[in-house]
Amino acid sequence: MKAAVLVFPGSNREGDVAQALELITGRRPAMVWHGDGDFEKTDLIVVPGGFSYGDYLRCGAMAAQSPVMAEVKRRAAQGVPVLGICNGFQIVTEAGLLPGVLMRNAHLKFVCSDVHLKVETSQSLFTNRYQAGQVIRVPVAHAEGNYFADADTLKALEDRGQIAFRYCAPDGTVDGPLGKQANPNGSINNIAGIFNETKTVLGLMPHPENAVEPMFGGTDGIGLFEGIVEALS
Amino acid sequence: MKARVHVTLKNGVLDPQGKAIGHSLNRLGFPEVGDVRQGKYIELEIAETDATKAKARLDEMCRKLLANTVIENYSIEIVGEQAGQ
Amino acid sequence: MKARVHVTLKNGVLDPQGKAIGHSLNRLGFPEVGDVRQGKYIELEIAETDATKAKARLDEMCRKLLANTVIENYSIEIVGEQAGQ
Amino acid sequence: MTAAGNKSPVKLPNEPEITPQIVAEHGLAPDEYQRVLDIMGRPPTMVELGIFSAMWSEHCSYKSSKVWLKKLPTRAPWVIQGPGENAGVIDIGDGQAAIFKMESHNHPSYIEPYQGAATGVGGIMRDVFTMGARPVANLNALRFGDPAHPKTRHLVSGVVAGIGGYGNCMGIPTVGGETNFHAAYNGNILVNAMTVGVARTDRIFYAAAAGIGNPLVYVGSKTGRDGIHGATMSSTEFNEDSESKRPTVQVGDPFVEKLLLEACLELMATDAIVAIQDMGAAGLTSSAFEMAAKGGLGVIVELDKVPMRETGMNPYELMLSESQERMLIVLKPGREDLARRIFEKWELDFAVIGHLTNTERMVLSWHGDIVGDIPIPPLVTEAPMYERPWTLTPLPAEIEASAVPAPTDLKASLLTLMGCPDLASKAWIWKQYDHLIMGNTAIRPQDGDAALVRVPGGHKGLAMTSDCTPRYVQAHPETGGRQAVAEAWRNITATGARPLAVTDNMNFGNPTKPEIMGQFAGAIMGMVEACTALDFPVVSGNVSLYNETEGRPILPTPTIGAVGVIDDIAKAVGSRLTKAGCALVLIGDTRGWLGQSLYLREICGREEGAPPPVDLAVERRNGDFVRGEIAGGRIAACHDLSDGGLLVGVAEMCLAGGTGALVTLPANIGAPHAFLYGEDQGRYVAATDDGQAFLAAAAAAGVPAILLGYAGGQALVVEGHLTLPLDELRAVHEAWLPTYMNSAT
Ligand SMILES: Nc1ncnc2c1ncn2[C@@H]1O[C@H](COP(=O)(O)OP(=O)(O)O)[C@@H](O)[C@H]1O
Ligand SMILES: [Mg+2]
Repeated sequence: MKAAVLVFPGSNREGDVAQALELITGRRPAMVWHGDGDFEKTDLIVVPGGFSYGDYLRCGAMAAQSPVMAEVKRRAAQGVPVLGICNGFQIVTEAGLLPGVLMRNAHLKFVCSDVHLKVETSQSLFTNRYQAGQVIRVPVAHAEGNYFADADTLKALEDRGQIAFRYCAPDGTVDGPLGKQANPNGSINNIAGIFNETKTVLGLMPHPENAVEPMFGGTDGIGLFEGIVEALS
Repeated sequence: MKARVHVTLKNGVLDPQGKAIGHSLNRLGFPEVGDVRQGKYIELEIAETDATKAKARLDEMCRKLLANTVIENYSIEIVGEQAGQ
Repeated sequence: MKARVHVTLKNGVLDPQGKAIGHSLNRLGFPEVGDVRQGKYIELEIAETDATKAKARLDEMCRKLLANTVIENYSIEIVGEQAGQ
Repeated sequence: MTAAGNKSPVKLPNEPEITPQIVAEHGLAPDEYQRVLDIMGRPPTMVELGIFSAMWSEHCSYKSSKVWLKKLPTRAPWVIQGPGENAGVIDIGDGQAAIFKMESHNHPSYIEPYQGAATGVGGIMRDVFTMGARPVANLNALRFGDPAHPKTRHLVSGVVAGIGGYGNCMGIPTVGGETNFHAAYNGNILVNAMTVGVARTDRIFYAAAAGIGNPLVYVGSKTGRDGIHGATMSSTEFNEDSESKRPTVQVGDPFVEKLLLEACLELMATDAIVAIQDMGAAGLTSSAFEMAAKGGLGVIVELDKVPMRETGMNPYELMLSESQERMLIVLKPGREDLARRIFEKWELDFAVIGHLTNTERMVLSWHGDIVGDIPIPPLVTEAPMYERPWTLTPLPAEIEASAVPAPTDLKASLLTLMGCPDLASKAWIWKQYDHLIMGNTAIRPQDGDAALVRVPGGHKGLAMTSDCTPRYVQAHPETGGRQAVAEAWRNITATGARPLAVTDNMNFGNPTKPEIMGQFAGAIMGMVEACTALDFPVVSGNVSLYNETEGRPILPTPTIGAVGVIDDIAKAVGSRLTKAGCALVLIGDTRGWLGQSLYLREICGREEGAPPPVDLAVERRNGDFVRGEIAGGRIAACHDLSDGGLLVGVAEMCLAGGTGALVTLPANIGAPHAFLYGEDQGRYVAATDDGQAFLAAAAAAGVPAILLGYAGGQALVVEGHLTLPLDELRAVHEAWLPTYMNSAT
């Protein structure tokens, strides 16, 4: 599988995801500079975490307007899978590849810690290695991960099964006070990650790329990358 | 000329920052404060002398970058010829 | 009543956000954009009917919380009786 | 262009005559100003005066501290670069070096906590990457005032947000630090930031300029009127006024610094650089000066070519501005275009602003006129240096355990301690720091005595910590200095790593007071002993004096930052107790030293007595033993004992790993509360699979060790004294800081 990782001024987790991809696929992804409107054909496009353009104005807003994102939109329309992680989720959302918006965390602080996620479906190229309902542990690190969508959009997302991951208690509880406590940013319906309608675009706030080695954050993120490899080869 | 842009959250969109500010003010001894909403205020210098043209361009800037029209409204004000200090 | 507060950076204080927005607009095909400064815009509902009193209270709020007077200026505007929409 | 020699520079329009008042405002004493006149042979211009003032400020010249700093040991076979450069450099094997330093931003953080702390972090990262290292971790040592003081909450919130805001955006994990509260810091908080970077030993960059005619290049952000005279400000005492006459505060732009980091590393991968120096305190002045002075050369700076953010800036402002995110580089001839392309790709300013000369003078030109002309060597050699009078703090009387009441309720006392501001969990702080980015963090905050970060591209790990116990230093500076170094060494040892070297941040009050200077002297004496005995050289550091408000000094705080290495990171251990059934062994002697203990302060309300003595030979023997056992795979978890003593240490291990412990008090320990809460030094608790074998190994090594009990269950139990469910303990430990931060002012 050939992957491309986009690099914007201010991206800073591009190395982390490149390292994870290399570890799991055995192949170093191509690093694509934001100014490159045209880049080599790849099987997967990763929009990594960071503070593109300092996260000034709105997270992801400036990066979403870059030449490379115009190309990403074209390819996404042709079905090339796109994975947006953290700032990447914000960017693909600002670019209109996913609905809704990521707002300031409800407590207004940056939060870095391990969270538990409930995998909502295994029916996607990103989640096929997980079971629906499975609980995984991966870290988050963001100040603006508070997912919001208006009622109609939200209903459509839920009805069409476009929710990929939800924050949950270690035992999988999403609802009630336990679920609320498990939600690190106040996102609506405890949403941590969503798909587009065709499930070829995934945006998520947590960092599976920082959970691929036992000594360095655990291994629960491996499934995501292995799943992609399997689906795309 | 100089322009001012206000970007505010649409009605019905949750505003965590505004809410937190309201809470803090209540706690700090300002119980009279009710709803608080926080928006952005942007001042721009524009090399353009025709106000109508400037306004059209600013509208484009807002739609392209300054506001996220999914959740935000914007308003544009042209201030005049004076150079910003 | 409703009040509006603008909080802006003092002259001479670096505004990284404004700078980045300006760059970005230039790149996006708005070469006419010069200096950009970003500030905050806050709308508050206040349970107070006397505008003078409200203004004094708002001044206190600004100094205590809303503005960082080391680097920011603020201005207060009372909008009137109408309930915020 | 030749140097102007004795010819007076051109005066600028509206340039004032230098009056005694202007001299005083520049922080120069009358005899110091006389020295300026002697060096110059004429009255200086304003910009020249500004340069003398900045260069001879306490912050840049170390005039009060230099005679003492010289006593610190700075050499070891693994030291590549000791103090004197932007940061210290040590060899960590495999052709790699660790580059690190700590620096204070105390005064700016008090005035504007967010920006003050943020720019402190930005500054220390520049010090490290200017030497060619990619930063791999940040730490921060924070001291705030009494939590009940009206300003404290605001300061904590701003400082923490600022540190996070900058480090998170840069993408460098902030992996550790320390946070204390004490009324002595009410009007003068301490914000000490440390950065550790990694470079190849054959790709290290220095500040010494070379090559007459070589271009002097300015890169990064434009220069504005930020923090003009910040260096002078941080060298004078605070008073009520200083809040009103706030100078322009520097605002940090971490996004630009991230670009600067990438651009500098990209340029460093070429062969274009002769010398490079970040613009820190006293901006262009100190960077240009240091580069020229270190190279024994002169420099011409064409100030009108400096990229400016504002209109109407003058030479004085340009030389003294402390705008952030800027670097000065001497390039090899003909490499300007290559360098320009790199910086322009990263959308940064780039300007050739002068060149090197053989004159040993700094000449400043402004639109063709010479506006300043200063001989460089005398500014360095004639810089004021003071042997300030000092009186040592006498050693307070020892407090016998029998003179300290036992707690009426052991459980309540433990909960009080675990929930007190100094011991309560600092998760509220470090969760606001991205401590995981880069994917190399093996020991996270609260999971070990030192943070442990994998060296990119291999199996080595760097252990790092910051330590100081100011109340010990206050009570007896020599003991306190010794203890700070010993605790740092011990914290690194407890992970299994080899402690290699130290950076320090000496935070003290007004050095013109003999008792303050005595604190400084005493702390240095203690550090010298400890660093020598533990083979733990000081490779970089920073001094912050005049930390006083209205004549009230802070607690003397010589913060010790330290770095160690472990060759196989898989062999490292943290302090998390995870394995039920493990034996818990106490290593080191316990006398039950309660003088200056947290028990005495928090439970008895007394800050008294002599601090625990540090026997450096014992420290080393115990530590070497522990490190050996970890290397041999015989230790599953390890924690050093410091603040709060044994019971607190065991409680922390239980909480970190989510496993309880059953402790049985040995016979003949004297008063249980002294045994459990005494802060005797040189001790560790280790969890091991085979307790008896471990005790035998300890006995063979001549190391005192006793079996304390076993790991297991979901409660901390001290047989016959205490049963405390972990949930209850955790709730108290974790509640204090968030509750405090969320409560009303
Ligand atoms: N300001 C801070 N920034 C980051 N981590 C911190 C900070 N303050 C405390 N910590 C972390 O909290 C934990 C407990 O701190 P401390 O009690 O000083 O540890 P120790 O006594 O083991 O040296 C450590 O892991 C430390 O790194
Ligand atoms: Mg400590």
